[in-house]
Amino acid sequence: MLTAENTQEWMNKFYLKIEQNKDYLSELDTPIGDGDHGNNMMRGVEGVKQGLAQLQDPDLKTVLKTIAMGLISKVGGASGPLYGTAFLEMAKKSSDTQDINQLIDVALAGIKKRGGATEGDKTMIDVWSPVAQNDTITQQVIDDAIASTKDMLARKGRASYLGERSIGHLDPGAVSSGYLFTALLETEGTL
Amino acid sequence: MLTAENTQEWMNKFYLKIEQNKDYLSELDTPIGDGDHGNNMMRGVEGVKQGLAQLQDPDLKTVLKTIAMGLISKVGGASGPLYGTAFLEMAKKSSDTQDINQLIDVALAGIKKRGGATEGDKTMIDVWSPVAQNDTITQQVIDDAIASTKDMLARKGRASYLGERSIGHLDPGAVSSGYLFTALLETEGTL
Amino acid sequence: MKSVKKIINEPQNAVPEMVDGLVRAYPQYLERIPGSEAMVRSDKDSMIGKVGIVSGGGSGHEPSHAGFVGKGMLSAAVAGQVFTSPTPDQIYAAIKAADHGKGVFLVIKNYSGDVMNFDMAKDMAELDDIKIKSIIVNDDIAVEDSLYTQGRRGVAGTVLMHKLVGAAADQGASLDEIEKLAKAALPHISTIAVALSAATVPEVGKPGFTLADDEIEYGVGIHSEPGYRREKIKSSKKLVSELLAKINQEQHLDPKHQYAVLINGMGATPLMEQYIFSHDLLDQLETQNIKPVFMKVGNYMTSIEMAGISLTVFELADSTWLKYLNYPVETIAW
Amino acid sequence: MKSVKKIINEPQNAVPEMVDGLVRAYPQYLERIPGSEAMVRSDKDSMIGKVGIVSGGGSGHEPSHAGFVGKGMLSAAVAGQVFTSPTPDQIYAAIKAADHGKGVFLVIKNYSGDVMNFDMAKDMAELDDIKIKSIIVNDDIAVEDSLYTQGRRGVAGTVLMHKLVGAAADQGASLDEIEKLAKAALPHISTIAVALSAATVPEVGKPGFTLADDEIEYGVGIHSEPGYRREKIKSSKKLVSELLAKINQEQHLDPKHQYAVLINGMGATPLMEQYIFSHDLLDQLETQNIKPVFMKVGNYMTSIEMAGISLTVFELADSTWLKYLNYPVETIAW
Ligand SMILES: Nc1ncnc2c1ncn2[C@@H]1O[C@H](COP(=O)(O)OP(=O)(O)O)[C@@H](O)[C@H]1O
Ligand SMILES: Nc1ncnc2c1ncn2[C@@H]1O[C@H](COP(=O)(O)OP(=O)(O)O)[C@@H](O)[C@H]1O
Ligand SMILES: [Mg+2]
Ligand SMILES: [Mg+2]
Ligand SMILES: [Mg+2]
Ligand SMILES: [Mg+2]
Repeated sequence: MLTAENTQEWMNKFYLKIEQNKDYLSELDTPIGDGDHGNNMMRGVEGVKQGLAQLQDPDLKTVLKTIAMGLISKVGGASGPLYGTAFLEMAKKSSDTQDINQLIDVALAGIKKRGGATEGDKTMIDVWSPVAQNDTITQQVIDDAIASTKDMLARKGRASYLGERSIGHLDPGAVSSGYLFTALLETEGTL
Repeated sequence: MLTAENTQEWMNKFYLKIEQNKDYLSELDTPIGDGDHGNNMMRGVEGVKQGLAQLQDPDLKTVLKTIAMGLISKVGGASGPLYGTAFLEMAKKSSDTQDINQLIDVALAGIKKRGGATEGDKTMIDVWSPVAQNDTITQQVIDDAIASTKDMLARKGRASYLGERSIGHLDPGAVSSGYLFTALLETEGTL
Repeated sequence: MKSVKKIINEPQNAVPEMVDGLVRAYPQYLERIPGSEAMVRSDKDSMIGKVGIVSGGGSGHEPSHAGFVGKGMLSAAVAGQVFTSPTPDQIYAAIKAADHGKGVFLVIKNYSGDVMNFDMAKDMAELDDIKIKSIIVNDDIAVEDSLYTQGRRGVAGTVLMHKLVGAAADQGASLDEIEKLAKAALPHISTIAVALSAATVPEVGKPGFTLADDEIEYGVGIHSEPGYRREKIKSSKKLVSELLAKINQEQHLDPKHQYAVLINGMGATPLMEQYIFSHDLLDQLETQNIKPVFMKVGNYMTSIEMAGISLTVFELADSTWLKYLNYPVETIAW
Repeated sequence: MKSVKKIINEPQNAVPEMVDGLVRAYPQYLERIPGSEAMVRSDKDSMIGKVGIVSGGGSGHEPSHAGFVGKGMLSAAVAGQVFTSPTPDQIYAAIKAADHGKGVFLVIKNYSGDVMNFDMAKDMAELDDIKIKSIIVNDDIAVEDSLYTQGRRGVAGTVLMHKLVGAAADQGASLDEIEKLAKAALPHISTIAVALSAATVPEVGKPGFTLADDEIEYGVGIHSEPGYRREKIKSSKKLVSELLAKINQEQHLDPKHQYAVLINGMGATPLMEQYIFSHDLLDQLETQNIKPVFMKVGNYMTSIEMAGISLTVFELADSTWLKYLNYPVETIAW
């Protein structure tokens, strides 16, 4: 169950993972993208950190909205509006429920609507969707989901220009989404 | 003594020397110039060849003027007007005399006037001037004159921007002028 | 410490410093929208009573997009991070500055990032009751247009789109008329590029791809996206043949029609080469009995310091389009 | 067979093909003078009753010089071989085309080749009773001005000279007045450059010099002439400090005066870097309480695909000069 507190902790953990893997994410984005996913996400988590630091005793909705705004206004590119929409949808839904599974469901729907992609297109959806479908999120689910993107042919985003040549590479947005969910796993009380 | 005939032969020989040493001349022009002297001179002798080919039974003055025009209109850069002026002055003077020494004198004066340089400035003048001063032109005179430019500090033309760093390199215009005079030596009846 | 050979300071400050240098060098054309990397026309009066035109995208395509802000062309432009779409809040700021009650028209290049960020900005602006319409430019014929991909990219032809809609807006066209114009023109604009070397994003510090000393790549995008074929460097004449064949496949050029041509340098390719390319292009068009009625040659939509060229052919199916192309503008770079 | 990675055909045809591509792409501005690589304004009427302005030099500096031919600027321009002064017959052809009875003013860059070839052309034109005056531009302060050298080179500041004399001519100034103007302005124009990489002349096929991956050279000329110091690449701020210090040594910039600034890309340097350089320049000028009243940033006097930038500062000692700089022109590249 998400709370204002554990959601902030979740974001701290996510920040650290992005910081640590910034270069790796950009490297993943080089053969099938434009090499900036690490930089983009780093700007995003910095924005989230700054936004959250300014809140005083916020409620969950405010936390989620602040995360969304940080991502939307700092990331740019394709991943910014997608991650941003995910958290914006969660913020909206958080008036009804704090259940993480239900929140991930609406986030995923938002990502699909915003980007027009679906499962199997070799995008972050291929991590969000398995995570949403499993009642209990495990590292195994996340890792398998990330790995599954390797053999896919990209149909959305920059990687789609490569056609067949996109096969054989992990999708960077799937990997960064993996960090998000691992960070969630590591945050006590969220699941 | 220059005649319409031997002057044309002289130019044929000059053509061949330039053709053979085009790359060498451009190489000489690289450390202390802009690397184009070989190309410039090649365009020039091509122009001269084409010009002379169109003449029918010309007199010496016409031959010299045609050479001048070929050089002036094809070489460009610094060497074009200088070589061109040299032959233009010879053409003018050829109404009075066909003596090669006297013709070289007026040519040298023209070069000096056109470019404002003098002996020791590390230019083609440092070959023209010793050749003009010696009553009999020999290969030794030419070779020594060319060699003398090596230790000079350039004061005119592009090489002058190098200051001290121009020392230790032969002057490309001196070398091409050397070919001109060697070609003259090899042309029977001119001296 | 510096790993990239560029005239920059800290790589992460490249965009804000660039925007600052741009607006201070050209105050007669541009003003920075406070707190953003978006720029608006400083001659505000020229926008009154007219539809606003907003464009933008990642930085690194200079003079696009701010170089085309001015009377007769764009009202505002947004500069994202290098090769990264700007964020919705910045686009929203540009929309607000460009709106003078007649609505705002967005010119968007077909990259997933641009499309999504502009879309979110549009949502934000509509909450303020600003009327918004847009066109997604997808002129890059190197890419198969398929439902199963992102679709064709928006590249140099976008500049012609700016010119068209900007001229129409300046002449008082309504938002609907501008949308109609943009939609009608779009399918007639085709672009195809060839790269001789790749660009280096300052923050990344190494080129987006590498080509051997004698290799070129046809069909690259404006962010080092891969093209359709790599081969040995060819003469200008042969490059023209290859690119023109692609254009012909798409447009079936016909002497009965009128064409505008944009030859666009990708950044590091000297104008000398662009003019030689023009010479060969015009020769080869002549064998098809085609003589463009409008031409531009230069750096309009660049890819930082990529070497290469793109060829855009725009069939002027409507006679007003040529008038729009020739309509006078006051910008830095048109 | 091709050794250079350029969009060209046979290297020796680069210039004629370039000229052909240029005049065919821009017939509204330029006409080729038959049998030459010289170009004249196609709008002949705009020259009637006015002094003609002719400039030119080696090719490889595009958009100089033909890009500045047009009403309000040059009447004709001559394109020599790459980095090689044009020949007198070509310059003479340009002079004849530019002459409309009021005489012709020549703008010559101080390179021995240019000076001598323009001189011979002047002699030829004077035989036709065409009145000729000229200015030898020598704005490059990297070179010691000494009787014992060729003297300072003519570089990017030449473009500002074109603008001044072109505007004056268009407003009906006489040949003598134009000469006076040019002579008065000349000592107030100072330029200094920094190179990040060298240019390759097509026919030569290798760069004019080589710089290590992290090396730059201050004070280079526009044909890869050597500069005054080589060192490791610095931040834009530090490059500005170095170049501005040289300008200050020469001009002793003073807040009581008005200045125009030209930031000129040498060919391969993206506009992004030029704008960042502008930002740092304006910051540093501000600490001297100086704010330029006129600025231009872009590729105006290039050196083929050399990477680098030059900074020109022009003290507007006479109030009419700013008016001349702002006077409207109809050219490809101003
Ligand atoms: N239409 C889309 N739907 C879902 N995810 C997408 C879409 N387009 C791109 N992505 C995701 O975005 C990631 C790339 O993000 P990033 O590199 O930050 O942006 P950009 O592609 O603009 O440089 C991809 O790896 C992919 O996971
Ligand atoms: N003022 C001058 N007087 C005499 N010779 C000169 C002068 N300036 C240059 N030269 C000669 O011209 C040569 C260079 O010619 P070239 O390379 O063809 O022209 P450019 O320097 O214009 O490229 C020099 O080596 C020198 O001999
Ligand atoms: Mg990316
Ligand atoms: Mg030379
Ligand atoms: Mg990106
Ligand atoms: Mg030369």
